[in-house]
Amino acid sequence: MTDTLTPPEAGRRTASPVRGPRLVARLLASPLLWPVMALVVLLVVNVVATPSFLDVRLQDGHLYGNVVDIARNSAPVLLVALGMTLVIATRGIDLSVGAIAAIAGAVACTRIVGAGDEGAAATAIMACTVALAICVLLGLWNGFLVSVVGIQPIIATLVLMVAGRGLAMLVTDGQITTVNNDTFSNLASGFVLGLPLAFLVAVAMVAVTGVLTRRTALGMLIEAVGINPEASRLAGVRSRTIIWTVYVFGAVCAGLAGVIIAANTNSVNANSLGLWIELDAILAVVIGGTALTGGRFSLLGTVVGALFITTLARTIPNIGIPSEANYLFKAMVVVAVCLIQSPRARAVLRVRRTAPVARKGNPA
Amino acid sequence: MTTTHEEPPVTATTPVPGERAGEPVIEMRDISITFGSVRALDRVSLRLLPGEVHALMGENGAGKSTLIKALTGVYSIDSGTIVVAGEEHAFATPAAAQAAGISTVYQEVNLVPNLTVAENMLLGREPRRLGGINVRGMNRRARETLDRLGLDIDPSSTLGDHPIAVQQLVAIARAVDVEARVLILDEPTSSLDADEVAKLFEVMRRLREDGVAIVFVSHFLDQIYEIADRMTILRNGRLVEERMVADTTQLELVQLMIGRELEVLDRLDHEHTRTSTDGPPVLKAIGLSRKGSLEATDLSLYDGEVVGVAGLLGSGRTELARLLFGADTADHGSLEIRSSRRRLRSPRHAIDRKIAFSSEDRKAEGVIGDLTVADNMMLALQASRGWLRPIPQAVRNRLVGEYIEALDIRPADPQALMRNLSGGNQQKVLLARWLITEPEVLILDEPTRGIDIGAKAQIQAKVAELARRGMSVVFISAELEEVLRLSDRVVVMRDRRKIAERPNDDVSVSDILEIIAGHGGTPSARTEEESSRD
Amino acid sequence: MSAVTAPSSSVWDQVRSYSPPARFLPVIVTFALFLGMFGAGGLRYDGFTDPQVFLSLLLDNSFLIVLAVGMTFVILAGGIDLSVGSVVALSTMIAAKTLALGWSPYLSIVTVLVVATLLGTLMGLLIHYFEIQPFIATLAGLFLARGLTYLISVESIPITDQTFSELAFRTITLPGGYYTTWTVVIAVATVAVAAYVLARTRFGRTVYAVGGNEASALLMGLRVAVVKVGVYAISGFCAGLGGLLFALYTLSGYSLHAVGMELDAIAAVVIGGTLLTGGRGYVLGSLVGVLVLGTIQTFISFDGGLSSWWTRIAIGVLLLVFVVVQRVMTRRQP
Amino acid sequence: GSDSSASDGNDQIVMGFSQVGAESGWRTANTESIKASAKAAGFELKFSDAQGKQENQIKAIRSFIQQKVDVIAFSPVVETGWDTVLQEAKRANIPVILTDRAVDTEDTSLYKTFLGSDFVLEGEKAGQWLVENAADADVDGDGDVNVVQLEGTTGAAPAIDRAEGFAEAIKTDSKIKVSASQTGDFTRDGGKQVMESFLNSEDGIDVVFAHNDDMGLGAIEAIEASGLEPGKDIKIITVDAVKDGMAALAKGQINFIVECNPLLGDQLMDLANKVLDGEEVPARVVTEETTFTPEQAAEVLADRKY
Ligand SMILES: Nc1ncnc2c1ncn2[C@@H]1O[C@H](COP(=O)(O)OP(=O)(O)OP(=O)(O)O)[C@@H](O)[C@H]1O
Ligand SMILES: Nc1ncnc2c1ncn2[C@@H]1O[C@H](COP(=O)(O)OP(=O)(O)OP(=O)(O)O)[C@@H](O)[C@H]1O
Ligand SMILES: [Mg+2]
Ligand SMILES: [Mg+2]
Repeated sequence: MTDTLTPPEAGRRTASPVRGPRLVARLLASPLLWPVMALVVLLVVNVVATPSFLDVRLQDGHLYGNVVDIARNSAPVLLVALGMTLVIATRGIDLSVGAIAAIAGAVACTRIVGAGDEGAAATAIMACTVALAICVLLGLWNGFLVSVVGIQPIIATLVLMVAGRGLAMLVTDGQITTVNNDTFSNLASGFVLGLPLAFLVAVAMVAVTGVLTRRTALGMLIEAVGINPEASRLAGVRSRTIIWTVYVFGAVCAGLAGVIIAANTNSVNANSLGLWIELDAILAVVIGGTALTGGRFSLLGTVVGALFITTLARTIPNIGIPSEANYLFKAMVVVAVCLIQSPRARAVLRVRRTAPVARKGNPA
Repeated sequence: MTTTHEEPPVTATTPVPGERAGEPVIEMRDISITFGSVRALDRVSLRLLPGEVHALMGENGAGKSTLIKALTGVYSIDSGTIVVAGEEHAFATPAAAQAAGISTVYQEVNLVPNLTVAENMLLGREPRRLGGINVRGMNRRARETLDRLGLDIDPSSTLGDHPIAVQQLVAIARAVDVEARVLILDEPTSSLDADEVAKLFEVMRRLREDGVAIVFVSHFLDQIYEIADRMTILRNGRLVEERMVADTTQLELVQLMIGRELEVLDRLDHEHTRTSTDGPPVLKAIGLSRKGSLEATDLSLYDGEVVGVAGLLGSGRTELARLLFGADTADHGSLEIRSSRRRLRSPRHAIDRKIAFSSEDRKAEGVIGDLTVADNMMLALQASRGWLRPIPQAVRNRLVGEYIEALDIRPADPQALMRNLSGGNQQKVLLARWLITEPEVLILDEPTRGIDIGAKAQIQAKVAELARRGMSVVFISAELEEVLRLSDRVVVMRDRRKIAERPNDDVSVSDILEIIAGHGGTPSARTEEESSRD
Repeated sequence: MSAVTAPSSSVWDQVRSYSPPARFLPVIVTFALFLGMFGAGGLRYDGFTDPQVFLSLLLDNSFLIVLAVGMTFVILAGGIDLSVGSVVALSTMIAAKTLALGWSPYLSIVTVLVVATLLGTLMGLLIHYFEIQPFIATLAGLFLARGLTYLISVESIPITDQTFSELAFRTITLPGGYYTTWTVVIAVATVAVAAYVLARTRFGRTVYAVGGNEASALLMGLRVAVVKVGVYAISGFCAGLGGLLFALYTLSGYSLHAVGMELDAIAAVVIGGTLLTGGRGYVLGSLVGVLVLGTIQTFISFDGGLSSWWTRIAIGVLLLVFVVVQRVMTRRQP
Repeated sequence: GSDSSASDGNDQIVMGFSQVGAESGWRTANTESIKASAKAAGFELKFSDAQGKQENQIKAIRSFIQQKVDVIAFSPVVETGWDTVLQEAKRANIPVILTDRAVDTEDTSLYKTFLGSDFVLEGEKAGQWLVENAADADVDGDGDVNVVQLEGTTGAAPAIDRAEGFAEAIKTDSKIKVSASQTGDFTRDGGKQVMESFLNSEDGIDVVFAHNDDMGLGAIEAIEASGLEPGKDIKIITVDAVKDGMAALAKGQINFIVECNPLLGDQLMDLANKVLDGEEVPARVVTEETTFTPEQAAEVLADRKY
């Protein structure tokens, strides 16, 4: 499994399995190294502030503790970032995911409330299915604007970003809709084998995506379209279909995230559900090492990025940063993470210690 | 901001014209550069004297472009020294090199497509008036420089609207416009026709008279012998030898470059006399046309036949190829594939009908830079199979391995990133991409551009072999000798239409030139028409 | 083409067969659509065509115009700047706070512009020298500026300074009883200066070159570093200036001002025909883009019958109509 | 178009109303109330949604002036920065009524009256209740009442004022301490996540003070997930009294709610009529608001409109 998900650089450059000291070298050369380091540092900061931070205890047959919360709360960002990774790989961007999440949450909740038997498991499943089906339509819409009409992705998805939240409010009539359905609630708060269900769902999605992209040719074709669309077209790649597919996939991921967020509080507030989640998702993707200019992507990187974002969100109340300073803290962390990831920054730091380092950017 | 070394460190004044043996303008000593695990340059030295044309020779991937980039501050060197006019000095950026009087045309056309021709030529040193750019003055000056090169290109037209060849000419014009003491031309002639090359050489000679030192890279040996005085030969990133051109025979030179005996190309000649024009054509174009790029053109292509397409710059060869492949859609006319009418709406339809097309613009339309060599090779086949049916790893490895060997791609590493390959090797990978799809019709637009002599022979041999095995090939090249050597039939194009079609029994280069010229007008008439297009 | 210049063709033929250069097409289309929309508004709502409505459009969007100008520089160079909204908030806050502390208004203005420009420069340095993706570097800038604003004060601070209020209140009366304000003059002047810089200076042309192909620009020996850092500095400066205009507009500093305004600015630039991939576009287009966004809002407030969600949906639909029509009209003829 | 629909011959009064947005259930209830009351009172309502942005509100008001409405009412996003546009309204002789939130200006002639609740007072009410019930609230009996606060959106007026009022009120009892305070952005999800974190990092939490019901409801979920019983193991105080909050209060999961009434429509129309008729109106009309304990909540829950 892990092999499928290994980021492009690490996974492909070495075809044969490596062992021993070469494994260490490979790990050190892995682009995942720095995001993982950043995550570790963040955890260490938390442990220093609250020594019990990493404690996990068993309660009512499931695990409980900060780490479990982080895993659970990371599910929505992880899902959205997963879809976003593929969209970004094709040189696109999807600003509408937050609105799509809101629509999905709104549809699911109103379907449950409106159903004959509000508490039934079947109701919840039906409602989520309808919500995701609508997300497919929304994704088709985005994909249509981008790949057929040819509108720049940021503007094409801005349309839905603006209108989508309106649609979600239309669905809920602007009210906060509260639902009482255990199955639905379990989607976010439930545990399977002691682990949070939401996290398992997200991880399963990542795994499926990993298999779909890396065990088939989809990943390579997506990357080709993202790196050089014209050359791909001339090589016979159906770039239109691929672009369409990734937007639909992105929308479905966002929808799933929306349903989970709604389930987390058993309610939907169309106005705030998933607000600015697109920025978090994009941040997660980039921290994970996928460039916004399209091309090669790393799913594992995105997972690390999403965990990092969620941990950061947890760190703020944990180390007691006052609300006013949240943003400052975030800014510092983002810059720091990007700096340690930047080969140039590391080179500059190394210059102080050793001889001048050769600068080898990409030629042309 | 970065141009900390902006002060030209050169102290010597312009040397006396004709003085050859003076102190070197530039001396590179023991330069080494390593990219990851690839040692692109290994203690290479280069001496450049004022008033000489110095050829840099070597196979694809020998390190020529890298050496040039090392000199001009694009790459910083791992070790070695660069001495400019007697002082040790390394440039931090291309801007610094330029400020010091080193003017460079890099291998792939490196201009900005969204600006006008004049801006591309003069950006960074535009004439100014009252603090602002004097657009009229800039256009005038660009026009003057273009005139000096005998080019009729509208300076105010957008560069990206011009074909690659014109862009290349503009890049050259940019380089020669400055008062440089060193002019570096990395394969400037790869997409030029004989006429343009002659004009370029004229300019180069004039500059040489003025004492400019010129570095010249080309895979055309004739050109080297025509213009170069001295040469430095590289092989696999190492210095082989520095020689006077006059003291070296062509055969010697080739052997120095490839490090072994050259297989004879002549074997190919006139092996191609199987014009089985009976039976239905595999591909037939009837009155194919597209507004502004191609007028109604007929073409038939039979099994196992190589049709060469000859013509000057902008004569419509590329457009014909693109229409045959469905890369562009035709306004009028129709296509028949094996006698049934087909509309090719996209390259994909063409590929499904076993047609393949390798574009002349490999950077923009071929190379997927951030993918590996293996991925680049498998792309077309994989795309036609659909994403759900990945090619099994074993098959993949076998095919990639085979073609790396068959086409002698270097480095022979399937996992190398495509963008790190030298230009010629990228071209070979693209050829492999199409051969892997086992097409019935292979359309090659300038497949040998920027390819060294050994590789060129390999590719030509490959084409002949494929035709022998029944593949039909449309072969487009600016090099008439090559077209004639390979093709069974020659189609001549001019002014965006087909003007002649001859079986290749006894056609010579001059015959073709006559056909082109006999149709009246000079090549420059073409550029005028073209520049007024937008 | 040759027919056009042939002496035999009449003036009318010349006019009729004149087609503007393809590169101006997006701007022209945007402008035509803007006029069309205004016309449609006039037919639909009373009082819509009153010139004062158009003047108010400028007045109500002067800060956005300035932001869009800065954003145009950044996008033309192939980047993006998400921080501008937050920098506007920071600027209003610095202005309000310093004025409340009794600083001279001029000192306060200078402080705002310097801080904003410095922030922009800082992001530019990160982007160019440390190769951090613009989206991320400026996202950090967004957090930073908003965070600094909170640090100064979470609560809103009114601006009571004499000079500021006078500038805010003073109107310029135009013939016919119409009026406009100095903020509009500043915004329009910014557009003019930017248009000149982009079209006629070496810096401006290099911006286009870097956006067209950065690697080529570097190989051509252009001052890529100066441009790449410079556009963010300019964008920062414009955000600071926009913030001052916003402070004049609202006469207050507030930490929650201008949330999401960067998206408006980006949308305006792109609607104005600038390619997000860089290298193509005009400041004038961005100006029209802002006016289009403003008209959409005027439409909706003239309608007056839309509930909150319908407002959003209507904005989305109008935006859609706009970009689709623009796209179809600028698509290359086959 | 001179015969503007806004000021033509028929006597229907045209009111321009600029709403902050639709950011919460409270706000949509407020909007609904105003729309319904306008209809009932025979007003033509020009409604405009500012989506939380002051500049949009200013634009809307300016557009109302251009449309020559009879009266302008609005709920300012923020207190400051209205002088310019209100001057314009004054010059056009259009009376202005503020709802929900005051504006900060030295020139009180710019508006006729202000109808709305007092956020500081709401905070104080919450604090007072806690002071009065301090003994009960010390759940773990360690002598200290350990409060965690779920703040509204940083910088938003209700968040600032409620925190201020609350802090003021609990000053009187030195046992009561706010040990952690963090923004939950007025949302349930935010409230839940912040509360989860508090539960893991703070020891001996006795009381949660949430700046609105939604964050309180989120906190309830977090508390339940940690195996504690909301309302018993940890006391909860919130503000708003929306339906879901009242239900939780009736169930005893919340201990005390300070009401913040969104149903201002009728009072607003009434005031508008008075202002247009030239009657004197008080400069400040405070909405009638109360507080609820679980018992009271159970009583009124059935007839709550929102
Ligand atoms: N940026 C890079 N990263 C890694 N390897 C590189 C890079 N640039 C060049 N190389 C490698 O360095 C070697 C020399 O390449 P170079 O481009 O200098 O060849 P060249 O002599 O110009 O060939 P050609 O005639 O094909 O242009 C090649 O093996 C190439 O793959
Ligand atoms: N995309 C395009 N838009 C407009 N005109 C074009 C386009 N592509 C080509 N042309 C024009 O069509 C004509 C034929 O060009 P084409 O590239 O087919 O010529 P060519 O013989 O292949 O020349 P080259 O040696 O440059 O490859 C030229 O005048 C060219 O300017
Ligand atoms: Mg080369
Ligand atoms: Mg061609």
